[in-house]
Amino acid sequence: MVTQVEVRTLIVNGEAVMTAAETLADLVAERGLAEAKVATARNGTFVPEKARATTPLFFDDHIEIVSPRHGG
Amino acid sequence: MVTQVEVRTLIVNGEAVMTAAETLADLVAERGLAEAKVATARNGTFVPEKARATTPLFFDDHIEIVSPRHGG
Amino acid sequence: MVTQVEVRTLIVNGEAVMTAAETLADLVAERGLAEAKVATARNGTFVPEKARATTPLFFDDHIEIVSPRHGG
Amino acid sequence: MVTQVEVRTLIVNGEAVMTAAETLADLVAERGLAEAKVATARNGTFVPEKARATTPLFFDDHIEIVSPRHGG
Amino acid sequence: MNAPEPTANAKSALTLYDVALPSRMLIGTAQYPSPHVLASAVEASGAGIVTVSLRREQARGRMGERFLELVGALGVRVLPNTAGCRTVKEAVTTAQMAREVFNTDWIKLEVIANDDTLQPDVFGLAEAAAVLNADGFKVLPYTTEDLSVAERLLNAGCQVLMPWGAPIGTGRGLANPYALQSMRAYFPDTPLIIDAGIGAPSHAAQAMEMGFDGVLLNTAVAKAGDPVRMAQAFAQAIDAGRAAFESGLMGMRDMAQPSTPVAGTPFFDLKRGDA
Amino acid sequence: MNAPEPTANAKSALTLYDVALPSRMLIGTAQYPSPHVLASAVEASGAGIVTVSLRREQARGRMGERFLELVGALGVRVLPNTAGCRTVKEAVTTAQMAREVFNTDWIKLEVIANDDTLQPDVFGLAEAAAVLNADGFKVLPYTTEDLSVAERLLNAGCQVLMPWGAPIGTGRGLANPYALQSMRAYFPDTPLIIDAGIGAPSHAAQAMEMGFDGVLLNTAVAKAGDPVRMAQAFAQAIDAGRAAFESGLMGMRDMAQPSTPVAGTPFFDLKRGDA
Amino acid sequence: MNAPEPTANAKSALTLYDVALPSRMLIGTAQYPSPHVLASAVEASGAGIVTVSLRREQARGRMGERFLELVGALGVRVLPNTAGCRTVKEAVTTAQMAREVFNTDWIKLEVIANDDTLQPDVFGLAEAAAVLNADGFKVLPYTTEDLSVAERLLNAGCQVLMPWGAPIGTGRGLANPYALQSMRAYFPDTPLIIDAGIGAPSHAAQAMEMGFDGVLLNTAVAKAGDPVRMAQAFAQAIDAGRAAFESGLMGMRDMAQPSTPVAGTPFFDLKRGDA
Amino acid sequence: MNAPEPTANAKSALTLYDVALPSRMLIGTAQYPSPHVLASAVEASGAGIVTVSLRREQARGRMGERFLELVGALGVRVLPNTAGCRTVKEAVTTAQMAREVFNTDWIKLEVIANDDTLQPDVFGLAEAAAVLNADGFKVLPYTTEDLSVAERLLNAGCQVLMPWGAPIGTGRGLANPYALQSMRAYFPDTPLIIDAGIGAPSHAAQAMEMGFDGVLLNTAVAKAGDPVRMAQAFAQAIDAGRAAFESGLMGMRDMAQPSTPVAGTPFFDLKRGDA
Repeated sequence: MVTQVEVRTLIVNGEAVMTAAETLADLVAERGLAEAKVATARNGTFVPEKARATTPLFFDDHIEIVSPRHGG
Repeated sequence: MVTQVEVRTLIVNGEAVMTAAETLADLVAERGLAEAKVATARNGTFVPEKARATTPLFFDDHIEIVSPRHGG
Repeated sequence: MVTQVEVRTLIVNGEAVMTAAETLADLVAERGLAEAKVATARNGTFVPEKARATTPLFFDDHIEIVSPRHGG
Repeated sequence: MVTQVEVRTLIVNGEAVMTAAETLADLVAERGLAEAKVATARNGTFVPEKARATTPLFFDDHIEIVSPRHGG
Repeated sequence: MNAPEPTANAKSALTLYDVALPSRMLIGTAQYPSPHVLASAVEASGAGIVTVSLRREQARGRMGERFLELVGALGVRVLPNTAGCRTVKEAVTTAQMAREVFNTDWIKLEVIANDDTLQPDVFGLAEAAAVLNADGFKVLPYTTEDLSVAERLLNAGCQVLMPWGAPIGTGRGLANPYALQSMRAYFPDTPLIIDAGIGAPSHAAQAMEMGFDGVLLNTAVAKAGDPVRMAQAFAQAIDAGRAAFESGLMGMRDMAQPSTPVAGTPFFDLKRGDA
Repeated sequence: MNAPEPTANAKSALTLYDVALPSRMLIGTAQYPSPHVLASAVEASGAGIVTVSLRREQARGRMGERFLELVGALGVRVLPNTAGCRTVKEAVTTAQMAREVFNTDWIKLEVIANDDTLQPDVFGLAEAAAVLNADGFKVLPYTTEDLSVAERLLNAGCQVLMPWGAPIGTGRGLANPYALQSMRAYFPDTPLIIDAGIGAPSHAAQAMEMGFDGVLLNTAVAKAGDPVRMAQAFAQAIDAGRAAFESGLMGMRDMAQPSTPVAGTPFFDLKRGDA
Repeated sequence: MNAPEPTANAKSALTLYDVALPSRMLIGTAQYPSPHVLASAVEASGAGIVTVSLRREQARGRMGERFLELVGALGVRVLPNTAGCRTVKEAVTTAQMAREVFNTDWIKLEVIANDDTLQPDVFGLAEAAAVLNADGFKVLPYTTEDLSVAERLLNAGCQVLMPWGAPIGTGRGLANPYALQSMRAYFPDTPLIIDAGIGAPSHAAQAMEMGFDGVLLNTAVAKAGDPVRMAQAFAQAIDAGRAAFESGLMGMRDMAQPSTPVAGTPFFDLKRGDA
Repeated sequence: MNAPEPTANAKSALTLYDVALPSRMLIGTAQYPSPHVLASAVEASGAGIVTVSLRREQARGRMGERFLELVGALGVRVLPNTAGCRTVKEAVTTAQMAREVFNTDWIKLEVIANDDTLQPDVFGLAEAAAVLNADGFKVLPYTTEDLSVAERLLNAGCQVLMPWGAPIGTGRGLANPYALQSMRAYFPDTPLIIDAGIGAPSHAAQAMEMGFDGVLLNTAVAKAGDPVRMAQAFAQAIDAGRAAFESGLMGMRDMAQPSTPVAGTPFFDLKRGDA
């Protein structure tokens, strides 16, 4: 039996990305950031770490994944 | 037969005033301003000249009657 | 035999003074300043300590006797 | 009979000049300035117009001949 | 004849809300020693706009009428203000009353934040401007040099802005010329009138040299020893500043540079010889 | 007609060395794009005095003659300078040459200390002033705001002083207004002309508002995009500043103060009710 | 090690949101030539608070982790900013992300109006401040000297305000000291930190002498030739300015006054004799 | 004890007349509320030089002796002044008396022109400097920012110059920073100490940031509410300003520039989408 994987196009950090991730947690993991100090937003709204697993992804979602950086 | 006149207390230009005027037009006339270049407001809202006759007065209404003055 | 002492009027530090001192050294001593940290001028010209004894005084000489003070 | 003319080297307006002029008036005339609105100095000293004819020139004299110009 | 021609600037006269004005000076009508001095000062200023206000009527309206007559005789446009208003509602109602009495839809919009600085309450100002623009007014808001406030006012429909030079009545001139210059650069096409804080003709000239479109002032004229002459002095200074802006000012230099030509300086070689 | 009258200041015209002048502006003749622009700018300025210089003759004296004709046609008094002179002797000789050629005993005395700032060598200046005063000159010394130098110049016989605003050609305006104000206060009766450093009409107006008697400038006009109009702008600004000085400027305040009257402000009780 | 001792001013240390801080200096972490220089500069500054930001993750999160480690090792409190945000939503979301990653409810709130001045959009700022305060944040808003904006921010729950000195990165110092002084006087009890525009230690000292509670800066240190030494210089200047404020500065005078005593001056009578 | 460590800047310590000094601050000894406060303030300042004066003796010399003891206990170099002198002769004689009493050939030379500004009489100053240099003194002249005077003083043998910031006792700071900057640039190798007019630590820091070599002040410390703490504040500010000068200050910019990096700003594409 063949499992069919749906692939979506998202905008992640400003760039178009093809992904099979179904949740924001999947996407973060897919990018190797499961353990990383990052924060996320979906379509301009903050998604806390705990909510990533229950946050589905849809076509053309705008995702931000940010990490600490120097600032003034 | 005796007509009974109701007398109300209003605040006109910041001072308590007893008046029998029933409309804003009456009040303006009572103060000798029927022909004067004045503008009026009732309870903070502008009352155009044409609307004064149909603007009733109630107890404790705040009435402003203003006229041109120098300004910077 | 009577020694006649000549008394002169000098201006010392801006004030008229009667003195029998014949030299600047005498004057300084007369004022109790022989051992003091003072400097002197006669008629606007500096008189070093060593020269005081040989500096005669004349009527109306202007003498300055100054000492250290705070300054900016 | 041959008249011998002495030729001198002067500094006129900052430049070395050979001239047979014997007076400042000669020099001014030689340069076509006899009628011009100019003023003159010899070795840093003003020479009034009337004195030019009696002002002899010597080797290495520094002559200034100036005229009106715009200024601030 | 070498007198400056006051008509020289005619072609660059100020246009506000499609109304061509004869002068870049706007003048207030308050605080003069007498109505006569007021009238003479306004005339001497050449201003095409005078600011006026509304106050509670006194003496059965006679005071207001006399003032209207006085101003009417000046032959200038009146610009009512909302001075003293602290809230949007006060400012809007005052504007509406002014429109009726003065028969003009122009309003100098003031919404004041506090007594110490009489600075605009920028939130109330923006909201009142939106309300009044929607109600058909031509709003001239008294504002600060704040660019975000300016943008909000323009988006609300204002076609003229009136940033302060300094707090009203202080006479300090341009308190923040750097920020005002930024404002001028950021809104090159919006008429910007410096309103308030101007204390001396040199302040007004400076504003005009920076490219501002006009100056509105009151206290510096009204409280001068000789208001009429001072009004004329400001008019001249504003003309002068505008003319300078249009004529192209020299830049500033750090190092000195001779005005008289260096070439041909007498004694130049002697000097070298001395050195 | 409400145009400013340029003749209004006639009664307060400047008097220097007993000569009454039609204007408080003095203007230089250097650096203009053309003789025609120079002539027009001087005319537009209304100045009664123009500064000129001596330079080594060129073109068999034709250059100097043409310049003299040009200046002669302006109908103004010429004030020769000693620009570029570094020593007392150079300055004195230049002054003497100028007296002969320009037929005037007035001299703008410059003894320059260095090229970076073109500031006066105050020692040479004082010495040259003494020599020239003794020789019958009317000396107008280009000096600084230094009071001890000023006193020396006055003691040497100078009846006019010309302190700098800023170094020549920098256009920076008044670099040290505080010291200039001290100078004005210290010599209330001496004509003081601000000379050099003026870059904009507002600078000139500021100097006049401080009570200075006149302004001498050159570069800011000659190097303007439109020198003729700029000359007129300066003339207006100088008139304006003087008129303001004579009319009594308002003082500066720290706290704001309403221009529109507070008494009778509508809604005043509502506000209290709200508070 | 020559670091200033943060305990020197212990009794006057700054308290923000009930947190006592060892220093009145706050420092940014951007633009340093290297992480090592950054760490040394922060240490030399003695600052108890450093600003940080969030940016899109790079290199699988390694960059962010290294930065966190670096900052963690400094032993100071981090203050995340919302730099670059243009809208309320961006600023709020960025603040929420920052709270999670940096594990702090403090936020330096920036809502920027435009690129030319990077000035706050005061409307967005006030709205975002209200949202974030309601969401439990301790908001330190980057604002202007505008009193009406300040009042709005305080009403929204902010307990600290951070007015600009001048636009970010310009190094101009206090562009409008008069207005900043008004702000200080108007809010005597609110901690006010000057944020942005500081270019030199003298600017920081001036702000502190005026009574401001602290200074936040970045570029002037990070872009100095020697950032570590410059950080220390700022720390000293801020301490000096605060100490001066607390010690009672002399007033300014217009007239000179001798420091050395006049009484007893030698030759005083000779002088009178000469006169 | 919280005194700044004078060795911190050891490598950049000031050298005057071949004498290495522990600090760039020089401090006056007049006007303190008590001898104890004076001593504590000098100590807190870290200054290596204190100025002193001569006055007519009182109390049979006891006053002078006590003062000498007090100063002697401070372990610093004394720099006598000629404060109050109006003529060359007064100044020279005072210097000679000072040399004998204080046992030093260093002299702070003041020749005062007038009471309003207490500015130097630059002619008397130059002449007295020449006399005193010839007589073996090490002269530190109190002068102005005038370059021609400075040059004269250097030619007379002075190896240090002390230009004023502003008139003595006014506390106005640097009245003419532009001219002072020119002076610094013109004499890059001469030790230049700002003397007089400094009112606040920020003024002192500014002078040091401009590259001046030191600051001498008195009133701002002595008349502070807490002179000891103020002395320390000035010491810090002077250190800070010098460190900033040596560390390379950022330049000023007209346009804002983000400190937080722009690259990687979240929501950047959303914004574009919105636009």
